Amino acid sequence: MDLSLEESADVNAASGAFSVHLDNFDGPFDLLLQLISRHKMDITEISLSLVTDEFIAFIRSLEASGEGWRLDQATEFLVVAATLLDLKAARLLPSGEVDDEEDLALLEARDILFARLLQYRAFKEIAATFSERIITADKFFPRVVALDPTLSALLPEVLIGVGPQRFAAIAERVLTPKTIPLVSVEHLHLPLVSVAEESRLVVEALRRSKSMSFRNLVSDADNTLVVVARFLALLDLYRQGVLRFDQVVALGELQISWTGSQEGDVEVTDEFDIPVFLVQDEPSEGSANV
Amino acid sequence: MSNLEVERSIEAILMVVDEPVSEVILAQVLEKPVEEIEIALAHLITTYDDRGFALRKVNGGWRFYSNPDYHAAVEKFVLDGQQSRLTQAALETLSVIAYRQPVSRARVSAIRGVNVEAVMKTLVTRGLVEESGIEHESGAILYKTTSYFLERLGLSSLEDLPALAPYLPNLDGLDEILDSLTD
Amino acid sequence: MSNLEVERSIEAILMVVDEPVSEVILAQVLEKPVEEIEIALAHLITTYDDRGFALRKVNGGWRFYSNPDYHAAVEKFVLDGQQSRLTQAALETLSVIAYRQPVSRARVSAIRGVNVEAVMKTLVTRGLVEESGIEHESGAILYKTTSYFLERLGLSSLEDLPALAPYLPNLDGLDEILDSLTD
Repeated sequence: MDLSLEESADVNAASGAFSVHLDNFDGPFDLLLQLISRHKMDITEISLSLVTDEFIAFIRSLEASGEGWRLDQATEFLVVAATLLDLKAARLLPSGEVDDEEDLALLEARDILFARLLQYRAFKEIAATFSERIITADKFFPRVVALDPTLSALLPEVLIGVGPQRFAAIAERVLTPKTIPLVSVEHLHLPLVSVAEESRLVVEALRRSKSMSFRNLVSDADNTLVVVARFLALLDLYRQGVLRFDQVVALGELQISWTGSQEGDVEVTDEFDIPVFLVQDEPSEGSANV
Repeated sequence: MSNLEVERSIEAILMVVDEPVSEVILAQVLEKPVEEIEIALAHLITTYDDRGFALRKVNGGWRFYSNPDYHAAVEKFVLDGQQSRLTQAALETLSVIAYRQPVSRARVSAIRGVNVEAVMKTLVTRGLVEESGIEHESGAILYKTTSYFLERLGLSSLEDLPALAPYLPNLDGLDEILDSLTD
Repeated sequence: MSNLEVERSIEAILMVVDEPVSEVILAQVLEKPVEEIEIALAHLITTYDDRGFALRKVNGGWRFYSNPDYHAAVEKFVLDGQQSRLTQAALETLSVIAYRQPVSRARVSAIRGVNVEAVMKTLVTRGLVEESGIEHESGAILYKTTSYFLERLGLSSLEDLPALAPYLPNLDGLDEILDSLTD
């Protein structure tokens, strides 16, 4: 396996694709994904923040080399990384026997995550076969000949079948450039939210009231990003064992109780706060040279 | 009309047509059952095995094509034969639409995990994808592939698309993965 | 390139050309002496003895034709299969030519988003469209509508074509967009 792995890593390095170099894995990103989806590797053993660091370094090196952003790779990385993060979160959450509805719901959620990941991969592979088919089909040249004059003389008078007005309407439709409706992208430019900052606020609030519902904890959040950041902060604090979750019924009120010290510093994660510099007016995927 | 005459007549017709011809039309013109036409076409194909041309069914109709083995020689004659290549992003988006049609842009976006607006626009402009009505609940525009798409892929109909199943693991495999997760 | 490959390459080329091709041109493309091409053509003819098509030299060039023995089937096909009414694709292509004439086939293709080669041939065959000189920069053949087209549409001159909506991009803008697409 080591040999084949190195080989494919080399091939990928040559083609300029993104590779990952971890203690327990060294090779192309796509292979990492394959191993995880075939369960040859445990998702919990992969440091996503390290993979992310490497990816950012990869993008930076492309920038430095003058090649610029590889948007196709960046977007692909983001979708796969987001799914892996989902998976990892699901894997890290405590789970016992599948004997009540909550566990079943959790299992279903994982099922969906895997299905999504696999579906994404399936379409990627199908796209490769499309490409091959088009290349093959382009080598076949059809016989396209005009009808022989002796034969066309046999034809009845041609019937255009529409009047001048209808004919003009057809021309208008055909000559109008084909466009599809635009989608607002304003939501992509929300101010950045720091998980570390939100984490401090969460600790403060919990020390103050000992126990509170998640609903109350995020009641003053003015956008979804803040809600997400506080939730990530809670997961991290839970890992440190300074709080407890209680949820009586599935999808019911999530109650959080502080079990940590009343004073002193609580370790605040910076795992989620890797700075990302967005380039304004970057063309969206594929607009350049499709 | 003997079998041989049916085959020769089909050859004669396909030599003058400017559009692909279906078995049904050939059957009507030659006054033979469609099955007999299908047998004749299948046999004709085998007689061209070692020729510079080939008989193919694309987009529901039959016509003569040059043999792809000799495409280099043909290309010298065909001036605007060069087709521009699709990008990886366009190919992936096209494959989602092909297998999920009719499908809204939002749904394609969800599967691909990225905004597909620009790519969809290109696919529509290139004539590979077209609008196909409105989704009732959401009011979103639905998209499907065109007959030109079939032509470009050399497919006779959408049913000839390769099955998606082999690219997705079977249920047993998925169960195994799920079992290991609950360890 | 072996004798067999020369023959197959000639078959592949002649299967897709519309105009007859001379031995000299075939010799240039295949980089073989003219004598060798002549021998190959002579041999090819004998291999089509019992086919529905034939290879013939007409007007100094070679082309595939239907075998006259099956003329009845071909005639019946032309009369039965061809509709006197234009297809949607033919109508759309005709409308582009009518409003953008004189126009090259490549430009019509770019506007329609699909290959219009076959449809253009039909329009020329049906006498609705004809050649109208050469585009200076590209050397491409330009096409325009015929007086028969006006007659069939019930118009006395091109000026009687209904005006298109003013919001359509003018020719300059459209050209820019099209050029960027066909790069």
